[in-house]
Amino acid sequence: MDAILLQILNGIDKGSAYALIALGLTLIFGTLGVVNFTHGALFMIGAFVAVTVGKVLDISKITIDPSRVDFLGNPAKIRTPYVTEWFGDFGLWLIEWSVLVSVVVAIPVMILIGIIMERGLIRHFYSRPHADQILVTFGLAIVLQNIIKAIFGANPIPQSAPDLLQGSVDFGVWVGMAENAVVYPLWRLVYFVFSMVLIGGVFAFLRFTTFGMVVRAGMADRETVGLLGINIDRRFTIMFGVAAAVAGLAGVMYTPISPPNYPMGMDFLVLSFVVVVVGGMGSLPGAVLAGFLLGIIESFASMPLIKDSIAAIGLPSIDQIIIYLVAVIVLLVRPRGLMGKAGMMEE
Amino acid sequence: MSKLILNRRGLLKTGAAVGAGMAMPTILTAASDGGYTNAPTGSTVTLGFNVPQSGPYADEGADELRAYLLAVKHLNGEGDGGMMNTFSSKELKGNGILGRKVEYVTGDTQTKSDAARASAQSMIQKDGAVMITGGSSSGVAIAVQGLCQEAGIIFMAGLTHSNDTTGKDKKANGFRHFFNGYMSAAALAPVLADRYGTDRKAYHLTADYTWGWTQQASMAAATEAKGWETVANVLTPLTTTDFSSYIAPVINSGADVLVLNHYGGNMINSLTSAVQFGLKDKMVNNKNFEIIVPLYSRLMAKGAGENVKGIFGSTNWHWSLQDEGSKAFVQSFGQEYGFPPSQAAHTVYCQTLLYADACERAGTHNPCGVGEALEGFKFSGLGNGDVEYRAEDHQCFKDVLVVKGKENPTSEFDLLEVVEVTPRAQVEYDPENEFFAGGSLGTCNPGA
Amino acid sequence: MTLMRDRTLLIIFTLFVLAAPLIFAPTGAAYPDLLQRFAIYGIFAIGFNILFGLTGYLSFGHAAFLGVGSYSAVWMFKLLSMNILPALLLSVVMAGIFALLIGYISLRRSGIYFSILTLALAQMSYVLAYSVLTPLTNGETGLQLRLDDPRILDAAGPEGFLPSTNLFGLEMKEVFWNPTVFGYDLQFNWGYYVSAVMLILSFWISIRIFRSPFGLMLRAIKTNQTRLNYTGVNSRPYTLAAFVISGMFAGLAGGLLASMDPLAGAERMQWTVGGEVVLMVVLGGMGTLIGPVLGAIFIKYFENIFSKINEVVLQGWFSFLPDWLSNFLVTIVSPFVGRGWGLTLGALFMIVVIFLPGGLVDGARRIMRKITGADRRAAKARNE
Amino acid sequence: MGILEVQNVNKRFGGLQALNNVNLDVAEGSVHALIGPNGAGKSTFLNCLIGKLKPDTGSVQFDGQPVLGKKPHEINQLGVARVFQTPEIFMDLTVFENVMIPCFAHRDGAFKINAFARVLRDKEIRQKAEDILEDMGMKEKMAAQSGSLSRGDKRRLEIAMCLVQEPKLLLLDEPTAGMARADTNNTIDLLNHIGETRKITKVIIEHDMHVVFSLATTISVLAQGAIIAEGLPEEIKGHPKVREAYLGEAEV
Repeated sequence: MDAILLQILNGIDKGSAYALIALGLTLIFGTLGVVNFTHGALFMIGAFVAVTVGKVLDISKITIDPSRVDFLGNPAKIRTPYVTEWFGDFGLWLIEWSVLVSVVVAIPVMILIGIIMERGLIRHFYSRPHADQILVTFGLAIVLQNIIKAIFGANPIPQSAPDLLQGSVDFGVWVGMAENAVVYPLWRLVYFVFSMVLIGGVFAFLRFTTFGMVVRAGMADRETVGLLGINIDRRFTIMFGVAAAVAGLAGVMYTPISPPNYPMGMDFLVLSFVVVVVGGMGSLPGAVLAGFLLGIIESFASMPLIKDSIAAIGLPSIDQIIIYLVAVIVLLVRPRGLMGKAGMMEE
Repeated sequence: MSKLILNRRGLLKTGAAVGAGMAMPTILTAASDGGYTNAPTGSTVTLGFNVPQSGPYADEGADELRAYLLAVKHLNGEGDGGMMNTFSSKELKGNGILGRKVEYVTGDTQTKSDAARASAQSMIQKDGAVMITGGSSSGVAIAVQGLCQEAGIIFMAGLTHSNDTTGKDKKANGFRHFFNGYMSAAALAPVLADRYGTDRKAYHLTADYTWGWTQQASMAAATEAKGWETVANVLTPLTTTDFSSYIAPVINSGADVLVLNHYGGNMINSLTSAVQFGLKDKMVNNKNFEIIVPLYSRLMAKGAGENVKGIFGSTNWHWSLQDEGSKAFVQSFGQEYGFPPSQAAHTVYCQTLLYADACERAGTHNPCGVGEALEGFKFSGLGNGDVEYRAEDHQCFKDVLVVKGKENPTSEFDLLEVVEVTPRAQVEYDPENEFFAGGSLGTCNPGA
Repeated sequence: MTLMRDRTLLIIFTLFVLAAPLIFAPTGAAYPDLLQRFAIYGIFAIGFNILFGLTGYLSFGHAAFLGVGSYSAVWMFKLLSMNILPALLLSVVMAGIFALLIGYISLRRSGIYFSILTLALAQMSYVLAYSVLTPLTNGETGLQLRLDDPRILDAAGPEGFLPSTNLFGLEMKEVFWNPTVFGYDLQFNWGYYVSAVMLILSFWISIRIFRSPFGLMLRAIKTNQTRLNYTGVNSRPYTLAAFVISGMFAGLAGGLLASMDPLAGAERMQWTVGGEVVLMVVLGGMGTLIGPVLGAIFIKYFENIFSKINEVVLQGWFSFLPDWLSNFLVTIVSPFVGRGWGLTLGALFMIVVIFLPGGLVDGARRIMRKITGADRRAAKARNE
Repeated sequence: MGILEVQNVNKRFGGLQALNNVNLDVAEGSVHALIGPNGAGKSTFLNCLIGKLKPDTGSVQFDGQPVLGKKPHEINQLGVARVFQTPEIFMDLTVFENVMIPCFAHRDGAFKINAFARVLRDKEIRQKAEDILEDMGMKEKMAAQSGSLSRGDKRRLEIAMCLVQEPKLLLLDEPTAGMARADTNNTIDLLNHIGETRKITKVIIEHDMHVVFSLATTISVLAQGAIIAEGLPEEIKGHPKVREAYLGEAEV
């Protein structure tokens, strides 16, 4: 029982990341009709916004301490971050909570990156075939990756969560189970809550604001909305910014879970396309649902018990391929995905 | 473009490289000391440094490249000479190799066998390299080693830890200075038994590919010999980035030790997950739960950040060693680049020097002569105490370091501390040991 | 007229391919391994173009067939003979069967869904080849020859040496002629010429397919599948046939790769390799005859030559300049070459997709038109 | 017995009864027009005929064979060609190629791998394609890319593509929709011209009464998913039910 609960927690946690990325991907596909292969790279850039913020906060004044020596036998250099020098305890607090600082920084940065991308590149591809969109965004992803690699190197760069949110909590006790039965990392719970808030925010934004309503109308029928004299293009630009921000924030918050390095976006890209397809291309609730579902399926598939019993009937280790297998089955059996519009791609 | 280069050939010589778009005739076979592939005829000799420059191990590759450049400097008599001064063999005079100035070419393995072989081929066929060295993963090392055997070139392996490199995939033209999975396990097991007791239940998470399997098998065998019990071995896909679903079942499995047979990004992510799940502070069977990472590198430790603190593992070499050779190397490397070298840097620097020395002793670059000079060669002064290149499988035998993540690092490089230096005798094994049997060196191939 | 033009193109192409060791000498690419790769990836791209260029179906999974081809070939070398002919045959057949299987599943969908299906299936093959299928593929290390392989058709060679791949005694790695021309040391190598003949053959097949009713149907699928169906044509077997044909080309390329260098690694099946062939075809010009080969040469040149330009080489280039300027230039240029080759490649690729949707061939055509003024003449002809 | 027989076809979309017990009998050689107000179910009906939609109940027989559940290409191979509302042609290909494709489909069937034959060496196909273009007055445009044609020429090309297959039945879905008067008249002339030289049964779905009364030999009127009247053009003109449901005050 506890093992199952643990895997469900793991599943929704993985699912949070999948859902967030797939949500942005679907927003872009739904509103702009663009298949965006750069989306994984946006997730990665979000993570590196956190790295950058960490590094900026760590810019230090260097003083020489003659009493100690470094590895070469020279007098040791002592580094004092300027923020602590200037702001004292508040500076320390900033460094400690740099992930949250990064969240604040990432929102405008990612929106800006998204808008620049849309204005500078994507908009010239609306009328071109999907294949061209895939190719140009794929090229952009390669370029972005290489830029990050040139700046930050290839090694993963660890980011720690604030002390207060590190370590694990006894989740089992909260739900009335025995002590120490289900111990779960606190930050992962934070990640889940954060993603729920973000997803909720996006849905509320689309449902309750005029802006959102216009965009939803635009998703349904772009031409008509255009005929009504509403400048749908500008709204779509902003939507691209929002999608980039969602991906970026997912990346920022992911850094304490997995130290970021430049290829991380590609790993998530393939996965998130699978999620979008399973959920139903163009369906926002579908993307979220499929994200969580696939997260949970993947978690269960990696349980030793399940791995062993599947291996016992002669099939290869299922956890390696489960996600792809699900995608293939869904595409063949129910091509419009879990919640896709009827008739979509069902030929 | 090429016209310009041809005009500048004189200048290029000092630059010590042959590069792209260039139209320099290649010497395939030749004259005096001939009869082997790419025998050098002029006043220079070209070495090929084939390291990952893209992909996840690019930083490791960059560090290797730094060490290679340093070695070339020292061989050509520039700089402070580094470990040439402490090396027990005194053949190297700082006048290049066999009086020929050392030049080099670089290439990108991309950590893919295909790309690595393509890059090595271009060094052999285009640039006339007489030795290839480098690499940062076993798949690549074995692939390039096979290629060099076919082409008649010496291969001095870089970072490769799989038993197979000098086990079932060993080759007459290939030599490995780095240690291997078996040696890691043999070095670690006694220390672990000593610290954690002999009554332990170990849970293994293993990267699902050749290196992971050999590492796991070696660890399981070595720890079981000390009385440990292996309760589970779960294979994790190479592409996993979130290990939470593999870590969670460990918690209530009854195991009190977790062994992470992972390397690189896998290891960083699995260790991060394990620590987040609170395994480090857990009590099981009235014992402190422990995590072990059989193969450590400083770059990995850096990637895993705080999480490595107190975690045991093994490493080939560490810059904090206090023997003369290590000190000289750290000094020399640190002066040049401003930070201490990694174990990858150390191993490739040694490999370059060892190759050069073997050429001097053999009086030729002929792979067969060089191979003969390296086989059974005993030396010291390159760190790791007294070392021997075993003739039977071309594996270097030397002391192995057991390290653990440092609790209170004093600098960003000070991440590991050496707990124990396991003497060579304890990690030696029979070449036909179950983990290594099945291969054959074959005959040395001079090519041409 | 088209037939005449095709014949001229084939003749020029053949001459170009046969003279490649001479033609590429000034570019630094004229060594056997890279020339072989040009030819082999050229074949891969030509095949992929038959699917992608003609039908517009964008597959990210063709690396899987390349891998299957390589594995089949190496198994033939291990079990049967070092003669490359049976190996190549098995490569093509196995890749064809595999393509039939994957194609049958993924062609049930079109557009982006098709792309994602191929991506998922290829990634599955890669993951399995890397780990679970290790007995067949030798996993991480890659399948390679061993001294104790049976090779039942071959006589035993010298003790302790691996035999070389050959075509009835012509060794693939042998340089059979090594003249010096214009100061360049030329290497004429059997392996390259075997690949070259295959490339020319593939090019000829591709011309025939382009000009055939079958090719016409494939192009019709790309431009308007609905109309084609209402014209009484069942488009699915056509796309499947194109898929299998392109898969067989990929298998041939994989088999040739293994013939030139008998090792087959799982990375060959990764979707990024499948992405690379897409880059080749798009860079060169999708749907054109010669484009894919140009794209393959372009990318392989980048990967093998650009990636080797390190700082020292750059310093050599700029050493005629004053120190400060040379250092400045080295600093500016070095992020884009050597270890930064991927950045330059990605950027170039984007530029081509944005400004030259027809690829390099399109670019060359535009330039030709500018020069000859054919543009104006054509416009005039239209108006008349 | 007509060449096309539709019996009791029903189709429902959710709560909407799109087709309600539709019966239709098209006589061989006739030009049968299907008219009706917007949303009457004309397109749904047509889609059922050509295999795009599957009706809930009912049967459709063409030339004695059931066609329901058959795929579009199978129905075409039976001898049914279709002209779309907006011309569906192969925009990236030349006019000549556009016409050759249906020639091949007609001769070689739904699928044939003839990867080593040469299109341009196939005299029979070339001849046929050239003839039809000649007939349609498009011969001088045969090298042009069909996407660059005028709208009228695109329609002309599409009809040529259908005719070259020598179909038994030609379905025309609002062939003059969105056309200027002059183009419409050209199309009418064209269709009449076809009628003179070839004996092809036609089913026309049309809005424009001018077109209908210029071409049709029989007219069926569809309203709210059901056939409400059928007869000769003169009969339909005066039919009270039709006036009420559809023609309204429109001048006829």
